[in-house]
Amino acid sequence: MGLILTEDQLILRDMAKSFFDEKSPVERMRELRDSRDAVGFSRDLWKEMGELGWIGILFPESVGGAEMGYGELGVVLGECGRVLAPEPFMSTVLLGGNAILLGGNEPLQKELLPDVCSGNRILTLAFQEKGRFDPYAIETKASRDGDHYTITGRKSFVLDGHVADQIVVAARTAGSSGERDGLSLFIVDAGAPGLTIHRDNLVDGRNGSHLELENVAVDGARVLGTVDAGADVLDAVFDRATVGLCAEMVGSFEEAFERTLEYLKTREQFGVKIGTFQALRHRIANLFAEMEFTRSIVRDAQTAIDEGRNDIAEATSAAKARCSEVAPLIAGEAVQMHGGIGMTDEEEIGLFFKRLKAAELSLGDAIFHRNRFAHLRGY
Amino acid sequence: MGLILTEDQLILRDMAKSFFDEKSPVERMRELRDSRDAVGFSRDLWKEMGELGWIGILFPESVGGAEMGYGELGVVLGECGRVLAPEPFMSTVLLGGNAILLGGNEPLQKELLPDVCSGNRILTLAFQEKGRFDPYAIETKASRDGDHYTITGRKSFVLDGHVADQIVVAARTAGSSGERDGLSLFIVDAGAPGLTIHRDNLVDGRNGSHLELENVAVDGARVLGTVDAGADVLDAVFDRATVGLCAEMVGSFEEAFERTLEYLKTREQFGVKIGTFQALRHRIANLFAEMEFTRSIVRDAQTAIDEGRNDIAEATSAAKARCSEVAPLIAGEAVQMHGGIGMTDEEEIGLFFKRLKAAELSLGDAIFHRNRFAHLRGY
Amino acid sequence: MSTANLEEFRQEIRTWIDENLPSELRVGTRKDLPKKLLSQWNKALISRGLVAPEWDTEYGGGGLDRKQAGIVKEELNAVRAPKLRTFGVAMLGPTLLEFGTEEQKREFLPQIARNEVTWCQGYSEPGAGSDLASLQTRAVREGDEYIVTGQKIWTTGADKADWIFCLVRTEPDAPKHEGISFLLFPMKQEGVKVSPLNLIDGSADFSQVFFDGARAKASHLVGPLNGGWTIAKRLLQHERTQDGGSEGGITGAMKDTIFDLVKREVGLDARGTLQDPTIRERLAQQELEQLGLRLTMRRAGEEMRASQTGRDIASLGKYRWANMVKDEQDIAMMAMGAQGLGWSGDGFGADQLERTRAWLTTRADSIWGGTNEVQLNVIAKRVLKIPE
Amino acid sequence: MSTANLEEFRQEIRTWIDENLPSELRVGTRKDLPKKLLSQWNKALISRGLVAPEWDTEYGGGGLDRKQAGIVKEELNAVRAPKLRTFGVAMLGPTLLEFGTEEQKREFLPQIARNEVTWCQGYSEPGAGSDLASLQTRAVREGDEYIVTGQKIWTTGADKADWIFCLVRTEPDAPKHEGISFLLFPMKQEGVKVSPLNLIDGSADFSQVFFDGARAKASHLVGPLNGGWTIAKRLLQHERTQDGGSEGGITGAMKDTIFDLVKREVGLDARGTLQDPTIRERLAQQELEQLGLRLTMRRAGEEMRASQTGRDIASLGKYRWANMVKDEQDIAMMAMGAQGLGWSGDGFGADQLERTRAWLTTRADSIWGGTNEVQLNVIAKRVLKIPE
Repeated sequence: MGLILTEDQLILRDMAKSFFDEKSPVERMRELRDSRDAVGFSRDLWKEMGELGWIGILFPESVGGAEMGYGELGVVLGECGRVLAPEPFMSTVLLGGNAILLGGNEPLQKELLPDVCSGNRILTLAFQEKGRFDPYAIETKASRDGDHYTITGRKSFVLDGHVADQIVVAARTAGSSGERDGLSLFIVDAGAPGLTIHRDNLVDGRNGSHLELENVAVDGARVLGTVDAGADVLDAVFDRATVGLCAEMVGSFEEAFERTLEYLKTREQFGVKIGTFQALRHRIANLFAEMEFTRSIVRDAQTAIDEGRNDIAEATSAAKARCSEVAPLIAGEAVQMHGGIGMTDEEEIGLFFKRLKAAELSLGDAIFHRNRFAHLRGY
Repeated sequence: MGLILTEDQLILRDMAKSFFDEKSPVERMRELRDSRDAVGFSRDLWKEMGELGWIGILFPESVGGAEMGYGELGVVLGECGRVLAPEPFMSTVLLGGNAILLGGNEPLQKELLPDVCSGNRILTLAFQEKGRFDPYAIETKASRDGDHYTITGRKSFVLDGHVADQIVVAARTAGSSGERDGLSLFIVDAGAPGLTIHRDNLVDGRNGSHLELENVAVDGARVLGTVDAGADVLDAVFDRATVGLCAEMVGSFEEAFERTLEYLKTREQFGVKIGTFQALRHRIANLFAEMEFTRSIVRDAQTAIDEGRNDIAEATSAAKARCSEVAPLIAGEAVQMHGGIGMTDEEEIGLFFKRLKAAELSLGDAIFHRNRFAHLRGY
Repeated sequence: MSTANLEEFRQEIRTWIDENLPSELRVGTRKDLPKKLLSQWNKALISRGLVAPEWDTEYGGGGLDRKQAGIVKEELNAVRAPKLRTFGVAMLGPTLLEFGTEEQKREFLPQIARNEVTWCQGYSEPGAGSDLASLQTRAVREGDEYIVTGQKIWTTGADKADWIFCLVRTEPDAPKHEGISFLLFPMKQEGVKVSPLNLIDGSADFSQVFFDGARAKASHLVGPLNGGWTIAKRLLQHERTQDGGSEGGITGAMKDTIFDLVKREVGLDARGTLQDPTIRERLAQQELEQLGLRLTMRRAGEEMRASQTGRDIASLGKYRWANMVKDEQDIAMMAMGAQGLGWSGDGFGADQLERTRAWLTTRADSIWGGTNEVQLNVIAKRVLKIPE
Repeated sequence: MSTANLEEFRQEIRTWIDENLPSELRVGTRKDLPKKLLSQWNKALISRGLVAPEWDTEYGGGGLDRKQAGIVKEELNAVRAPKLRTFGVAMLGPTLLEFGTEEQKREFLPQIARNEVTWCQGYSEPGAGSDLASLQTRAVREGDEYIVTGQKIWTTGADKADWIFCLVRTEPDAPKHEGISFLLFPMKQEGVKVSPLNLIDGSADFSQVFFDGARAKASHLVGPLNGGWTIAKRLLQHERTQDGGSEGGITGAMKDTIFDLVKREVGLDARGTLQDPTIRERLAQQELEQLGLRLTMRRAGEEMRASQTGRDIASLGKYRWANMVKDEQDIAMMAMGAQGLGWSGDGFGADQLERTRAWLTTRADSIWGGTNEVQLNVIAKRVLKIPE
């Protein structure tokens, strides 16, 4: 796999582009937000994506997936990013789905993944407990009780938790907060006694939630991966989810860039197009360079996963470090160059601005991933 | 003392400006460099500055000084900076002189400082042993031997060491490298047996040296401050030397700025003055803001010392952190805006570029002082 | 006034504040202050003549000289009194004092000094942002009235304002800077429609204002006919000076400082050092920038008082201030991580939600009151005098 | 050529390199390589036709196709063979192949491919830096010769060059882009004076060149009379592509990488983490920038081969590359501290002194070959197509 889209991927991109342009202009996301929609995305559209095979891109054919890779998924996520579609790829596919794909045995996969692929099952992953991303900062406790585990704790920033059918919960079976060892992953049903789910509205219009778990009982057969070694699954899930998020981010900031470029070519001030001002020309030319470099690095991270390279972690952190640095740069300049109108909720550029900040800080910001990259590179 | 020059300081500035314009254009520094002058500065000019009372600004009237402050010294150093005068203010006044002023008893002061004030004695301070500034990273050992101390070790970056009459040597009488406790300061005569001084030429045309000390004997009466607590003197000396250096830096980068501004107003490309290009206008406008802010912070640090405020360390680190950040910014843009001609040794802007880099990295770079500032501010 | 008298005056003011400013209001300018107490405090200020301390008493002001007014300001700041400055006091008042007729001063200034009438500012238009002078709102003379037609945008408090000071085009054929006049007229009349603007931070303090045959008395035109541009620029200077000089801006209104917030969200290690070295460095840079701005503004004041020639740094202050407050909220977002991504819901603390909104609000600081780009243009042209 | 044949060719080249390239030269491009071994290697390259592998054999080239030439390049890079590319091979050759007459090709290309004749480039003038087309050097026809008068600057290797390819003005009254021609003439003649330029890094590889009645054969004018600007731009593209594409630039020539240097100068803690978090972060950013540039250049190549439409990124590469190599040396200076402030003296290591010079040398990277400002102009206009 190279750094450019293959013929098949180009076809997929054109399909996805037409689909989202027709069925999901940015306006749709605003309506969902403003109507305080109970679901927060469109279940119908999600099922349509299931029928098109997009939800199942990563999953094995045996559970109804297409068994393709991050190159293909990235194409679809990029188009989602262009129109800010809030459908639950992150929660259901990249986090929850990947946890079951990478940590679940065959019976669990056969039980849960077919409905995921068709768009009929929503999953999510509950891991975060504090503000800044820190994958092992988990205090929620799970204790063994015969053939069951009992989980008690709090989780925040659980995406789409309010409509999830199953929630993969990361809890501590040993050790203490901050340690990589001693984590385990449990599949918890949404209706499990002792589990309370509170919906939160996020700045980007997406759907967050926080959970309270009080002695929630989980069957020992519903553990993903190995008890105490859940971080092995978790790390792999985070890398893949991060690369998916990067693909979406590239779509979003490329769109913000193109809209700003167009604005420079059309908006007049002082009797001339503002795109004639050299200071703005230089700034947007530099943004273009940032964008191109980032696109290359993200594509390389997709390839790293799809080809099973041994530098997946490095490539992932390189991609997210760059995306999280470039996103606020482009989004900030997009608002600034739009001027006052960019401050209004009516102008869509602000929606990109907010979404890109949320993505920037999710799954590790630029600081986190530069640190991890440096560590992996031996300094 | 306010943030602007007093009437007296304005008069001093005008005097210094005329003096340096007449006797020390930038060309003089180049000649000293290119002729590989054995001294590396002008002893005659230095004595003239002594007669004008400038060398002794800080020192008590009892030893021939003017007993004024950093506000006044800063004015003279700023004018030195404007013409890149290489005379030994840093080695003889700010480092060596301050060590004796702040750590020496009356006999030592009476013995050494009068000749300093008149320009007839050159001093310096030998402290540094590794590349990055780290005030307590000292391994050179001094061991007691009756009423003498015996010093053995190596020192680098000893300014004007090749012509110094006395060298104040920081050595370890207890503890190990990196510890604040256990340092002591000794006055070593240039001709002391066991001391070898090697001259080094520095990138900014100034005069460095490195020392080898092999069982150099120093009389116990020639210790500055308290044995093992030399860091108390050293810290105070570094703060004051740093504030002096900042004043010189402001002079240098203001000059580099003004020359670049003038170049933008006169140089033509594409049939117009390059100062008409908006991208350059915006960049130099921002540099101007950086410069003004830095100037205010440096002046405030001078005031902190002169008024004996309790935040001298904080104000000093604020000043050097800003100077060390702004200097490469202005110097870099100065060369870039001068274009190819800025790369030639013939164009003087390159001399400012080199000097500002040396000053940037001396006595702690921006990283060192931001760290120290944050620490002092409680985070 | 002698130094001794000034010191006496300071004591007087201090006592007066002690007696009149309730402790609940000594928390800086915040949106959630108790209305009743605010109204009491407002009345006290009015009766002491401190709404507009420097104006002559005949116009309802306090009749204080500059040094006294400075003392009032210092003492109010020292106890973190909430700022109640209005468009009327801060912008229109000084403009009328400089350019208004005696009749205009007598009619409008006392109302302003008693906080009886609320003003809004009719400057920007959809097609005239940075290029303010290209405004299109027309005012046509009809007898002893002007009939106003057009549209304004970014009008703060237009929905609550009683009157507007408004830039209008009175001579369409003149060069764009020479056909503008400065006109006052009431907002509560037929022919004026206000439509609030929703912003990205969820606020709706700004409005679009539509004029369709709105009426203004001809005697309420300030300064010469078609001479409004000079007045407009002068008024913007007042605005600029305010921004650059204000310490902290939106931050002053927050419960805790950026330093408190970051320490709490990121945590300190055993040696009292912030856990994250990058955020620590950003924080130090933020503090150094605040220091630089504060000292530079103070220096500019000293230069002015000493009549030393310095370069004019109002634009510089506005420009750096805007970047500084934006950067501050960026740091806050970085420190809060996912906890900074809330819009509503009890998964987020009230202070976290407030910071997130502030992060969005401050994006405007580099746009309004002259964009960063305009300030840089001004510095290059007016301050550094680089020919265009 | 089939894949199997290509693989065979690769083996052939690998064997040939093994036999001909001494191990002492397998250290990248450095200034201090042993002259004798270099000369041997040069001869080997000439006899195998690898000085200009893609040129036709009739012009002294290797007659290889693009894929084969790519293999040669890859194999030479893999063993860190020193690069011996000259102005003749890299710039003049491709230009003559595209624009030269058959006679010109036969006269000049074989000499170049045998490294017999050294060329220099006469482009910039003191008054024509970024605005190259405003050049003033005149060439006036006299019989079957041109007489050249004027001055060039920044001419690399002018003191050693045998010939110059030179932009000259042949029609002073035409618009500035339409009166320029591309002329070849010998340097070793009366009427040509070379004066070396001392640079801030202590080097003197560049010269000023003065023409006072220098003579060129009329048959050595390349392309149409007054049509030299097109050729000049095309040649600059070769230069740009080279810069942006070259990995590491000056760094490739250094004894240790920036990563080695920083680790050594700053030190690692017990967990293998760099002691200074700020420098560590700068280093990570440097590495990410290197990665971004490398991958983006590779992607551009793939796009070209797949005939996918992408935006042209040559200018972008040059611009970012320049900043990247400058930043690399800034990091080195930061890491060395006072040990990076040496010019000469045994208080400094040879590698430290070398880095300090490199820090100075690289300041030029954002100036020569088109300044950063020019590259950004080009990106905005040509790539992003924003009307001026």
